[in-house]
Amino acid sequence: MTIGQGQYALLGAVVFAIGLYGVLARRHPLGVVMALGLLFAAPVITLAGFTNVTQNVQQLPLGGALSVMAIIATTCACSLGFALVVLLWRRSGRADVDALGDVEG
Amino acid sequence: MAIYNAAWAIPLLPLLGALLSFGVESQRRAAQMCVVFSGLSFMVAAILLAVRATHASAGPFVSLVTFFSMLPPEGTIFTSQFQAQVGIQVDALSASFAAAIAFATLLVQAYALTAMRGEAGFRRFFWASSLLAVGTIGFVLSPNLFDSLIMWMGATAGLYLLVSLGWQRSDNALRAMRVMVVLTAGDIALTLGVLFSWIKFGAFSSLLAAPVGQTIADPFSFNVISQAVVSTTHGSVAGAGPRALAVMGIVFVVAALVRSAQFPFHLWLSDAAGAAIPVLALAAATVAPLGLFLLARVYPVLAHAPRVLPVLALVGAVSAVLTAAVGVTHRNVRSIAVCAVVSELGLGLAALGMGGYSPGLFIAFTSVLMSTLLILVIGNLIRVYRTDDIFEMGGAWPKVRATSTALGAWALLACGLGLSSYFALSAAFSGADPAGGRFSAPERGAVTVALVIAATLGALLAGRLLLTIAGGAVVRRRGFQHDRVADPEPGLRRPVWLALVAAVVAVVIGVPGLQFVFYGNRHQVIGFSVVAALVALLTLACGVGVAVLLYAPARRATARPWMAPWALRALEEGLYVEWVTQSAMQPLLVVASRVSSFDDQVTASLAASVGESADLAAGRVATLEKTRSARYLAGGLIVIAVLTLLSVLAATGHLWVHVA
Amino acid sequence: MNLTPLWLALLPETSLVVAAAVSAIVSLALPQLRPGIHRWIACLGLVISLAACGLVLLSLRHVLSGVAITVSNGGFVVDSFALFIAILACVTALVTCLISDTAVRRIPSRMSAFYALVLVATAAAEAIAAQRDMVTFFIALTLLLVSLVALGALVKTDPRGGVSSFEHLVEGIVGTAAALYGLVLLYGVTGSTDLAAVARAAGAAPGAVALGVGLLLLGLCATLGIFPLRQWVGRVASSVPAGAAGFILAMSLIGGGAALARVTVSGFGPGVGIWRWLVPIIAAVALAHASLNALRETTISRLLAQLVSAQAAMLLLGLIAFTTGSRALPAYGMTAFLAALGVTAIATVAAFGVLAMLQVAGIGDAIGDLRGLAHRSAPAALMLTIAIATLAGVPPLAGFLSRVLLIASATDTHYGWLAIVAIASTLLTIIAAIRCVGLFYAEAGSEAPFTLGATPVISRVVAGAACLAGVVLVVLIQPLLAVATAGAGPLR
Amino acid sequence: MSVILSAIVWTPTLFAVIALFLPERDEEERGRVRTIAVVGAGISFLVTTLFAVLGQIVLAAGGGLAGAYQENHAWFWNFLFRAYYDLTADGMTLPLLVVTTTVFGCAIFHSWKIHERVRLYVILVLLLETAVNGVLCSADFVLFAVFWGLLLVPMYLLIRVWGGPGARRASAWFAGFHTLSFVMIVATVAIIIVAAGNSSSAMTADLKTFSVAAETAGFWLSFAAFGIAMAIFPLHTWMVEAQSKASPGVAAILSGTMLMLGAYGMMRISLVVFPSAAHYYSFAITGLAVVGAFWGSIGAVRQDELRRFIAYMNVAQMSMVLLAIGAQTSVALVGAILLLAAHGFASAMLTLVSGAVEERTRTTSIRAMGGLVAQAPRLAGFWLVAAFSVIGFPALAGFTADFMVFAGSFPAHRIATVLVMASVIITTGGLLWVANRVFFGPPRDQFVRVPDVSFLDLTVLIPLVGAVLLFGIRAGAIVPVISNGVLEITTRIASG
Repeated sequence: MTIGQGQYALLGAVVFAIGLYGVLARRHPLGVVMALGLLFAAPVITLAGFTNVTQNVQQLPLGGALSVMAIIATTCACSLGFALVVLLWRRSGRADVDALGDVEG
Repeated sequence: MAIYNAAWAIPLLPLLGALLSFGVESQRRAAQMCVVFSGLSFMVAAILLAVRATHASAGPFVSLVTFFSMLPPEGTIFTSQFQAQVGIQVDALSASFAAAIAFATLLVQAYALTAMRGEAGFRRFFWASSLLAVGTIGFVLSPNLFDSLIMWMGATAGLYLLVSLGWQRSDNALRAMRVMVVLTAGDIALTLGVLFSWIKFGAFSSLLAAPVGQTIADPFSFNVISQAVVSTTHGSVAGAGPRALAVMGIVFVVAALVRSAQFPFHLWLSDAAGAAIPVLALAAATVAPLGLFLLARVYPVLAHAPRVLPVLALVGAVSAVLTAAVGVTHRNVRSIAVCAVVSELGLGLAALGMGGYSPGLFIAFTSVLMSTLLILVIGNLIRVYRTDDIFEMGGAWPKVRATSTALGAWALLACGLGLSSYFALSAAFSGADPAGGRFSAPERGAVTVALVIAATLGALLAGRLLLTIAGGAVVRRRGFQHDRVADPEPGLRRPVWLALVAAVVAVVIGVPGLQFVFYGNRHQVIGFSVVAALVALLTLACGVGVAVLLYAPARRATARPWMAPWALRALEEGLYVEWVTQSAMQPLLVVASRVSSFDDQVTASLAASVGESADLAAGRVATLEKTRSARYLAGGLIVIAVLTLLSVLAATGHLWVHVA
Repeated sequence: MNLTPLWLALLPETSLVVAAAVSAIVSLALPQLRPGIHRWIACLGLVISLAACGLVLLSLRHVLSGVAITVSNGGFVVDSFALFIAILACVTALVTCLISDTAVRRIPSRMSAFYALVLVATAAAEAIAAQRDMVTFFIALTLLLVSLVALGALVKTDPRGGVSSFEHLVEGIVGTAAALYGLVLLYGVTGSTDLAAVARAAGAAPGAVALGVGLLLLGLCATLGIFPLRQWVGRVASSVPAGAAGFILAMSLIGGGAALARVTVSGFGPGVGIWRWLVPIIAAVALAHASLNALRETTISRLLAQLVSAQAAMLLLGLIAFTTGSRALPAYGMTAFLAALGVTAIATVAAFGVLAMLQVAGIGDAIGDLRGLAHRSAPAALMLTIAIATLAGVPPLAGFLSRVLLIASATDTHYGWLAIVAIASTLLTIIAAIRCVGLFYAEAGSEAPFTLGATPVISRVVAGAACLAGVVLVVLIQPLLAVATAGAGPLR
Repeated sequence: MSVILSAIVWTPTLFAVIALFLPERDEEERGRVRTIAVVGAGISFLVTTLFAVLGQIVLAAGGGLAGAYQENHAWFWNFLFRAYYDLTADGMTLPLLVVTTTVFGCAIFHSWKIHERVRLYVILVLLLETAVNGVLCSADFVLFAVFWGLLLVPMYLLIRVWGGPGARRASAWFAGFHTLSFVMIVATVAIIIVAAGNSSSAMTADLKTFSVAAETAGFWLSFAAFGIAMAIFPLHTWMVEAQSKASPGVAAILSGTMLMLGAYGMMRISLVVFPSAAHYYSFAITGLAVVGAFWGSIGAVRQDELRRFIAYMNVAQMSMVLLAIGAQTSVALVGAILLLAAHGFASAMLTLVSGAVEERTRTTSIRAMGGLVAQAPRLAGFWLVAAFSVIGFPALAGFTADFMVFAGSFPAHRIATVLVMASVIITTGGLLWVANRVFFGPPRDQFVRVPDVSFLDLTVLIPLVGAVLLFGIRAGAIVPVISNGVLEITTRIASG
């Protein structure tokens, strides 16, 4: 079988679903942040698939550009997330999303 | 004539007096101020009356100022300019009544100067009575229905102020409220009549030529109404027919019945009887006759409305019978006086109803002065005997000579020599329908029977009052020095004398043979009818005789020194007087007591129950006014609003998402 | 067709970035300088940016299309809409800079970073308004999100600040990722990163387009702070110092609004039907959710957040009404949208500025703590009243007027049912606001009176002026509308 | 273009802003605040009366509505409709303006009886005056809605802050009902301008014809909205609560001007804009009027609280206005405007007198009072004057109003008119009954020390009495003015 758009889209969807599940279900902030990374990964995968399958209308590597941008964005967002987690850990000594919610109390 | 413009002063002078009396600090000076101005207004009225009497046949003089006016644009509904005017109309009728009422007011105020000295509401009585005079005299002089309405309501307000004088006692306050409410019902009826006549005759009046000195023919004015009625009977007024006339007439009759305190509306007068004597005098003498006066003003409507007049006659006669019967059985002198006044007015209504325009007005006219006389007299008696119960008085002839003389004079006038019964009966016998023809025999018969009974009972009432009070010796009761009984001070006697003179003069003028010059160019004279005179004399005799037999101080020989006992005995045995009395008169008395008990039990309780039911309904409403129901209402409102909006949006196509 | 030189067109953004860089360098090179300097650097940058916008507008006087310059074949376009958003963002940031130093006074070491982030966020918002291409759009969106989250985390004084910005980050990233996913799907369908191309390809693969558009809109909801992804609004409002929280909410609102306008109106256009179904439904749900929540809030900051969110949802009414209305006239939805955006942004900053003063004065956050505020400090009560009333749309203030404009435009374009929902939610918000205000004035406050002296004069003056804007804009609504019409020009 | 209307509308606000910056630490400073407020309201009052008198002369001379006392500035136009800052005072407005400015002046004089938070009180009252005058003057739908909305917060605070026990709930009722009525007005305006596709929100512009459904919905929406403000029968609970719980001055404003605003709006918008619907549903309106007349007058009889009684009297009076609105003849509408003026003065008097009585007897229960004439005859006199005006006695403001209302309604709806007239009897009974229970009857010794009206009460009450007499005796001068204003409505109804 050939790998076409559909397969890429499917894979991306699966990854996105996993990431969403992680965001909602993980209790540990680090896990949440990693799930966020997955969330970003999903569209990138799809994008990559599309770019190399479809013939670009404009003669510019716009898809690639978009994917690169997405990866950069993922990186800085996740780094910010990690920084926050560390900071929270240092302050409250607890690492649990629900518990963090309690801190607000 | 220019002098007629002086008629403006007749109602305005008392008003001026009332206003000026506020500026005076001493109570007595304020009172005298009011009295002086009432006197001035009476003088003007007398002069006008004299002038008018010399030009009896001249047309009425009218002078108007516009209160407010507007031109409604809807030609379909209001075809006439809406012009509300106040003013004066001087003709024989208004001149004579204005003089009489101004005189009565003057007398009562003069009487009150002494009678109410030292009472709480002294000052208030005088300015309030002056305001009442403004209302009553203004009503008499008013040229159109709108002005009449204003003055009529003003009289109501003044009467309320007067009756609520004794506010310290809460039952007095309650009385005042009841008077006010009952009279307000009459005011509403009159308002309806005014509106209805305007709606019906406005179009007609806009067709008429405007009188000199006016912009339009005022649809409210009385002569426009009479013209309109005449042409309505010819079917030449759009949208008005016999039915409209009948409705109008009934409304006016209701208003008049309320105002002249006919059965069962006599409640307000007997409520007013609870107040001070001058207040009662003003109410009975100057307010109650206005009902008849109103009917006289709108007489064309009644005359041409089908079947309204006979009904009016019957109602008047019956209420005269009932009230007279009530009066016969009462012990309270105030109530007896009220009943006498009301039955007198009832006779007048009956006369009006039987087409006797002049007789009815004659009765109303005389009743103004006779009522003043009667009530001032009983005021003196109450003052002397310190009681309201006629069976606790007695012996007035030897002790209280002047007052009992006046009472006797009144009794004579009232029991038939005042000609009221004669004129009522003559009207009934002639039974000339002003619309033409005569009333049907059953109607005339019924009215006649009722009138005969009423006249008899009236005579009986008068005789009973006189004999019980004047005859015999002073009743002894504890805590009352019966030997100190004497005539009251002159300040209370002079007004009585004046009233007596005026009443007699008024009656004498009415003796047949003299024209009713007071009643203007309307030369409708019912010829002297012998039958009526005889019947009237008969009723007089019956009434007085029964009164003598029943209430004369009993067979004490000493009572009649001028007749030997044996002669008396012979007379009685010869005439079977005992038998006649027992067999003939007892049933009548039984009926009378029945009626009075009916009055006590049914009429009073009817009024009470009306109040009760209003209170009950108020209770229901109060229970409904809980916040929960309010919440339901609010919620329902929201739902309705949203549903309305949704419906319109659905209908106007705003409810679906519009995809371009 | 480029009437404006490139440098001038780019000056608004660049000046902000440069100012941010300068203040960073200053803080590194000359740490002994008193930290207050950074505020003035930031203000300078903002003023320059404003001036640049003014210059571009000047060059735009006679251009009917309202497009000043287009670079990288449509990826980046400077038109009057972008300028409107830029001016609005700059004003918001300027006000924030002037009233927010109480928020950063306690962290002098991070002051430069704070202002740098403010500038960057402003620049990002302006960039969002200026893009018409997926790439730049995505960059600007992410930049806005990251800088705002960092801002929130920066001024934290207690764990709550961190937690709230973590929440913000999570929801924001979920939103951004969803948006990116949607963009990718659209790209896959159209094979182009030009958003305007989507309309052309809508017929080809309706399902994919629908999915992409839906994801994109849901993602932007997080930035706008309305229903599906709006937890962070309340959290940030209640736990970040008010001075900064106001800026975060306002700037996120501006950016999200600009992004939505660009993506939907000038990107998809009426050709893509799906979003014209989806946006009203989102708006209705978000309106109901926010206004119902506003009724049961117990802390003033969260109440303000709910009101802001409700107003943001209200903005969508203007968004959907941009073609011809029920009459032949063109619909004025975008005009109403931009005017309301301006009013809301200013009112948000003002409200949180007053809140910041109260926090500095040591007043608790619970609504109950504000009982009898009028006794204790009449000016504070007055300003807070005006701000809340403006946000809640209490007549006759500017918030109410903007709502009237939005509702009218929605009714005009056959969204009557949405207008009913909006009116109902206005009822709820008005009642909530009146309740709160009644508490200020009615209850006799037991606590001692206080003054706002702890806040510097300039902050008080600026906050008061910002509150007053809610009143002044009622009289001067016409200039605002004129500018908004000009800004909406290129979108139609 | 004259600024006289703007002066009437905005002078109170100006002085409110001045008062905002005055201190109120001690009694002297409070006195200063009150004086400033009195000056503000007084200027507005003087301008109004002079201007109303002038307008009377001009308009009655046949000037008509066109161009008379109009201020028209474009407000905003870069939108799908143009809105104007358009203030117009025609014959309908002028008498009501006199009433409002008078009542507000009295309310501010009444502030001398208030000793805590005087500044806030006068500021709110002045803002409220601006709002009320603005609603009366505005001739643009959006402007109307804006001024109407300006009523909400000040009245809410006035009721809640200075009200007695239970004022909290009353103010909540007020806020709920009036916010509802306000948003309904906004919806009505949306229907008028947008749904009908008008490109201008000026009231004077000739509106496009509505579809039947739009007409129906707009009419009923506006009817419900103004019905709330007017406190007609099913929607009167808020008024009863507020009237009985608010402080006397505020209650006087409430029953003197708020209800009037509702009726005014009903005439201005429900009748003028939706004439055919108003004509079509006139039977329903008169039915409501009849029910309300009896409900109010009967409900009043049982009340034990003095001001609840007055509230029900208001309901009865407003039902008479509603009867006129249902009749829609020019005579009836002129009478309705007169009745609004009369009711404004009379009910303000009743409220202030009852406030004075409560303040003296320290109770609100009618049962606990009695025999007050002995101590306070003047107070009783004021009560009786107001009561007679309500009953509609000649030479008082109520008479001409009632007569014209009945005269105008009778041809249109005979049965309803007769029924409402009958309800007047109950009203009479109720008013006099209360007079009996409160003022008459045996003097009670716990009230021996009760003083008669103070100088302050006189300053508040005498102008009202004067106004009642003036409107009663010189009705002829004011009627042509009002009919000038009413012509617009009747012509629209006749045409539509």
